[in-house]
Amino acid sequence: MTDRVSVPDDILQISDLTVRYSSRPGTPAAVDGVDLAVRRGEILGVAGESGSGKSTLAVALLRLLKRPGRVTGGSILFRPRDSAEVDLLRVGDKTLRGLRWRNLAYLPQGSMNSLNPVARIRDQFADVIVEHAPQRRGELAELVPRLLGTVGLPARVGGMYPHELSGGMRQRVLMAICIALEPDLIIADEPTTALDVTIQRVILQTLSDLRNDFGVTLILISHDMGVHAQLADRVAVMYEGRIVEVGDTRQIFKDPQDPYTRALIESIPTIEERKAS
Amino acid sequence: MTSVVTTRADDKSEPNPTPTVRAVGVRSVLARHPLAAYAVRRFGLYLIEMWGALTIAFFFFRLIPGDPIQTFIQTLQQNYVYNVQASAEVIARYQHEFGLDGNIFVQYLHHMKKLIIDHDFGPSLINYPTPAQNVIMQSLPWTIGLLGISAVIAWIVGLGAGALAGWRRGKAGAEVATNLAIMLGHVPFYFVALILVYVFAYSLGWLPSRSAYDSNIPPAFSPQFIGSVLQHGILPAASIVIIGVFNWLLSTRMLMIPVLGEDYLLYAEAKGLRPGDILTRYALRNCYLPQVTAFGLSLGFIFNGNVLVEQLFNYPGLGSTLVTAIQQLDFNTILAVTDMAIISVLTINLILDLLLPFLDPRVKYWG
Amino acid sequence: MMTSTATIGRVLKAPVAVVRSSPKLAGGLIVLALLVLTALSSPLVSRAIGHGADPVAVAAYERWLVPSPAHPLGTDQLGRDVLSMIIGSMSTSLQIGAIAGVISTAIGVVVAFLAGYLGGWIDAVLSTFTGILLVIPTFPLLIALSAYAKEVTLFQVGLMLSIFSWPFAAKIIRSQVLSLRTRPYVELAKVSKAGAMEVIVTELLPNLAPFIGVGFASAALGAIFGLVGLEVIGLGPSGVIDLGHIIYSAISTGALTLGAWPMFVVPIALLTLLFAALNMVNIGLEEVYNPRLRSER
Amino acid sequence: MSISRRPPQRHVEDVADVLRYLSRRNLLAGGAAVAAGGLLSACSGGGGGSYSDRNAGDKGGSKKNTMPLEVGKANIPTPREQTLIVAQTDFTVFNNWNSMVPNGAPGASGFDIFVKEYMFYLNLATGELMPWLCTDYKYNDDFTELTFHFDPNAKWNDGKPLTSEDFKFTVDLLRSRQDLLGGGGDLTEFTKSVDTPDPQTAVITMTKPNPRFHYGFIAVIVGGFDIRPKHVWEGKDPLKFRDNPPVRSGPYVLDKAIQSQKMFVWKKNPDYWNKAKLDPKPEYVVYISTAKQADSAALAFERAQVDVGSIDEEHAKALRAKGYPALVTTQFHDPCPRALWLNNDPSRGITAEPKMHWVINYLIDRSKDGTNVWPVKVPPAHYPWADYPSNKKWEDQEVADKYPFTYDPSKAEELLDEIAPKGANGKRMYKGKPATIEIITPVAVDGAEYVMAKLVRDQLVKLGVDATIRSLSGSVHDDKWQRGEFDISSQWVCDVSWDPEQLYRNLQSDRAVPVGKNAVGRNNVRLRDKRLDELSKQLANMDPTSNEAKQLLAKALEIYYEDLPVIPIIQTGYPQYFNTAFWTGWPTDNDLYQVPLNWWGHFMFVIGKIQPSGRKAPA
Repeated sequence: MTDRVSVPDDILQISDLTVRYSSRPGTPAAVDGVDLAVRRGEILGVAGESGSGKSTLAVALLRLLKRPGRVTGGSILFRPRDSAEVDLLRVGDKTLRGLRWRNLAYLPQGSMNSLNPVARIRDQFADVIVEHAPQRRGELAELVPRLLGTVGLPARVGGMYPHELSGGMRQRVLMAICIALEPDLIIADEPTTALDVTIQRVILQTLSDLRNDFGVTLILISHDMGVHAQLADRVAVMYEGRIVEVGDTRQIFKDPQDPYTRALIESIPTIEERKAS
Repeated sequence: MTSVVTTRADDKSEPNPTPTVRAVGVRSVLARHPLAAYAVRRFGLYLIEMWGALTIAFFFFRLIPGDPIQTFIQTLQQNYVYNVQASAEVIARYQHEFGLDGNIFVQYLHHMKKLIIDHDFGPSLINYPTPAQNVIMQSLPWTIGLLGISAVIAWIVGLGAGALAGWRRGKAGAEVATNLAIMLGHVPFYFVALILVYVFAYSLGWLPSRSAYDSNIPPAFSPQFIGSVLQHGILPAASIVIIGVFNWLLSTRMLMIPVLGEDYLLYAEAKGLRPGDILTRYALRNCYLPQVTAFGLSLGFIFNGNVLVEQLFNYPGLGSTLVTAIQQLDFNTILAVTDMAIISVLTINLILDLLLPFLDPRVKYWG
Repeated sequence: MMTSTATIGRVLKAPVAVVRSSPKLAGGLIVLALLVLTALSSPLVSRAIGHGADPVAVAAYERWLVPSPAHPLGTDQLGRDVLSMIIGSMSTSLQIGAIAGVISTAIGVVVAFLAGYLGGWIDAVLSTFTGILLVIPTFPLLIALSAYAKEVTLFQVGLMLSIFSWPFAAKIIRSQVLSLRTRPYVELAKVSKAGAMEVIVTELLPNLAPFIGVGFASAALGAIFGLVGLEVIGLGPSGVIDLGHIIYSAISTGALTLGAWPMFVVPIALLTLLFAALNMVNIGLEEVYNPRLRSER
Repeated sequence: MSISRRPPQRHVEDVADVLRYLSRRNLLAGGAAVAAGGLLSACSGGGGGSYSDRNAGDKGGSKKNTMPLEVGKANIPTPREQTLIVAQTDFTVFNNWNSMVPNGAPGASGFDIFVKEYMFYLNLATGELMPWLCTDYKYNDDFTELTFHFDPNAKWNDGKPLTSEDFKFTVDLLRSRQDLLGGGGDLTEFTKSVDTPDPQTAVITMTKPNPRFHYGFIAVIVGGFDIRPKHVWEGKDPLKFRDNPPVRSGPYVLDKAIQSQKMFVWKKNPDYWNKAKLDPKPEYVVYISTAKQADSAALAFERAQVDVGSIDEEHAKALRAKGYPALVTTQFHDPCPRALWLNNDPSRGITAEPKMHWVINYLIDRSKDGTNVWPVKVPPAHYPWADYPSNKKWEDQEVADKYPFTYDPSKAEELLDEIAPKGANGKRMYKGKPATIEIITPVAVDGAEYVMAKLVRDQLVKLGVDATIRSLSGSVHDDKWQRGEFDISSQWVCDVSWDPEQLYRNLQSDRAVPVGKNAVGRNNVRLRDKRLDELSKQLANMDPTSNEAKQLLAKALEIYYEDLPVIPIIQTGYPQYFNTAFWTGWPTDNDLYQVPLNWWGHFMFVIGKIQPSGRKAPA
């Protein structure tokens, strides 16, 4: 099922993307010919059971795929607001590095320890800012506390080490780092997994504020349909490496077209009252 | 063994490799500030180790058969200085002066008292009546220079090479270096010294193979003199550095590989940081800690080999003095050299251990 | 001890699988086997060269003969055939390495188990003692000891060297015993009121096999390193003619500038091969226990 | 023991007489090689003693001067053209020259050669007595008073005059310290008092007449009587005083001692008092330790970074074979043949059996020892003394032919079957116990004396005798050698420096002490042979050259051959090496004007004679 013709202001245009983990013929591709367009400023949810290829998709988008995973086909056209359109798969390392974090940011899973264990929190802000915006080196002392504030963390967290923070606090620090350079697109991979429910609510609220305050486009990857329900404008459902259905959140939950999507929706144990779209 | 718990870098068996903080039975008094508790404990261990090592060294040399004064008088006889008949009284005087009178425990206490209180090892035999510590003071700077600098260079280069070998695992360059290190890692470095001296000093004649500097340059802190010392130091230092780098490469690579799979490296790459920064500030900084302690342990090993390197290059360091002292059975100088090596190696190990918390924040001390 | 037959079976079967799995270990063992073979061939070689007479006897031939078919590596300063001397001393070096390795590993295992398994103050005392021996420069002690062991047998040399190389083995094995002790199946064995000895033999030993191998390899390396070091500066025990002794006589007679390069180069090459082989075994074993260390194929 | 009363000539000393006196007063150097006899023969007999291996290199004949000489840069702090560089032992002391302090002064560092000067020098190569600090000496008519006249312009290197006061001070200093060698010997026995009527005259009143007392003040071998400057030494404790820089009267003074280079730099003393007689060309003389690596040492010589020493015979042979132009080899011949001493004390079992001595003698392959074991090709020894022309008169061909020294293992086996038949287990039994022989040697393993003994041991083991060989460190060997706790000791025989009677007297039964007691160098092999005692006593009072003595000596030699307490193996050739790249005029085999050894006081005169070659040093 192909999406409608991409409209020039789409921020991301994925076409026929294929990713394989082993070169032996016959083994199924982890991502099998995905076509997807992401509108600027929207929150696109990517749903699917674990093993459906959604995390692989995320990593492929960020071109962080590690051996033995390889992209075997397709293209990812990315249109950052302040520079020319570029195919993330074929662009040179140097320009890709230029795009990273200034235009394309990544919010890893809560359970992973993505923060450098031996560096203080403020240093983890500083290195990316100094790398991509050296001229703002002077403002660091003021910028870091402000960013921490946006995610509801006190300034003193800047002086602490990752192992001194709780899971939730770490996730919020990651979010704060994400928006440090106000990127065009943030790819969030299971941001709420492995966190308790109260912290999930705070994380989702902060994500929604980010989109509203900074106009950030957000690709939200989660197996939890509830998260999509609360946050996503549109939802793409993946099954065995392919996108089986894309649509507005209300349409997906109210009137799922694809049999797999329907099964997925029905499997949600308690259906809360849908928030009016 | 130090009771430091660090992230078990190479143990991926636990599901979530986040660093574990173990607070086990911390004594209440020192509970509030664990660092001071550890410093006190480590210093206590240091003193015990020091006492143990000095005692082992003392009794070891004393239990070896052979009476230094008797040998000494024989050699004097050959140098036409002493008259055989008159030696009984002379032996007694020297016996006392060299602290060899009384039973072995009295000698031990005497030795320890003089060592700890007035840092005196007694007169040396090879350069009587100069006290032994003055004899070794002459050669100490040379050994510290040669051994110290080359050990540090080997450590730094080895760590860098190991990190790179781990980072570019599978690529040609890294694999060749790794296999070379495996092959030659344990070759004693005086073998390398032998080969180097024969190739570069004898056949090619590029580098000097003897002594520590060119004597027609007056020993002062002038650039020529330092240049000459460096030129003469290249071959001896090279042999220590080459093998040192191989060993450090292997061990760092082994520590590096598990760290490369960590999530924070992926995140750093996502951040678009320069590969060099990622390698040093993210990868290396997370796995180099065991190498700091290992550096301390390696000093004793390098001192052993250094004795041979100094012999091969006629380098005027502690090693040559030690061999001369042993050939002339000069107990005081032998003990002075050995004790000096023991004290310096143990002290450096203490300092390194105390530095650990400042090098890696995750390091916590448990009771 | 009905479980012993099963464990012995397991203990024997394990090595074959282990060797096949690590090329470094296999390579190291092959080189070691080759070196042992050359050493064993020394009677053949000396009969071939000496035609009945002892080619290594003093003044058996002219001095400083240039390498020739009769003497492939020439003769030395006392007219002894260098080739048969080197191969003969190869076996001496290997024997010393083996003797010292076995003794040190034995002491190391005992110390490691006492310290690691029993723990408490025994552990504190033993590990501090091991720590001291590992840290302090033991070479001066070794030099002094050898200066007085003039006429010694092979075994005595091995014993003397093992005094200073057992800490290597003890340290490696102890750290493994510590980590194994807390493993669930060991706890289980303890709970089933099995005696400490039985637990050690049935549970710990089989799993420690690779590490005892590593301990042996590093102890043997340490011993040979120590002995060759002594001999290269001419302070080695005089009763023993091994590769280090030949290197010393090559240095002290200036063989190289006389053109008799084999007397210097061949022993160094053989010893380097020996060290490399032991090192490959060492690292191969470690990689067996810790597969992730292996580089990508 | 009557002393032939010949009035002492003034200027040419009877060298032989001097030696006999010194050896009897055991004032000669202890174990060190005694050069005396050898040099005599070398010069007087022409080419007699020369073993220098002129032509043969094992790679065919030597091509004279065809090899280009590339000179390396010497690591010395002084201009190369003006410096003589000597390679010597491994120095350890650099801040003290007081040889009365144990290990106090660096031996062979140059100090004993051209900083110290002696009253008289006896040039053993020419036999000439050179007065130096003294002009002459005079006895009173009944030899109870000895007067020395000192050279008026003799000065210390700090400018102060050298007077008889210094001499008196030194003699009294030594006499008051019994434990110092000089003190214990002649000075105490013969000196009653020393008077100094004027600064140039010293008169020694003696306790008893001794026409040879002045020999003690002549520098014969290595060194002599060292006069200390009174103004420096007075009031100092000789056992603790640090003599640095050393004040003596020699032509050179200490420039600097560099410990980290193991090097002594001596420079010429501008106002040296005896320039008229000795004005050496080298401005500086540098003594360095020979490199421990034989290759590095040999290369240092080849690249002319050293002028004297630092090379061994094998490398010298290689250089000669390559036609090296700048190598002078002066053959220096040691009067002590290499030998096996056999213990005769009954407690030592089979070794005490005289027949066993011949068994061992038949097992010695002297031709192999002389060609393959000793660094230089040397002939076998049949008599227990050096084969010098001056010793030819003691050889007795008739007796020697009755006791041929041949290598004959089967004869040895026959003899062995007679005294110790094989037991059941194939081991030789002697008087019910298995025959064992313990061989010791002070020489390191692979040293020539060790190897020669090992060859004999291997033969003994083949014949079923349980023989062992052990190399012992100097003092441990000396301890066993003095206490007789050995069966065979492989070393050298130096007893005969003048006539065979010296050896026979040393082996007299009254000097044999039981095993375990310190023999203090007398009859260490505990020989007790009445017949030899008798002969030796008669010979002692006889002029050895008289024909009456000749028959006695022949009979004594025969008994010696029967008992064979000491078995000579080979003559001892020690070559000395000089490099002519920068300095020429060295003593050679054909022109031996002075003793060629660089650690003897007499080497000062060699330095006085050498000329710069004019070669420019590399930049």
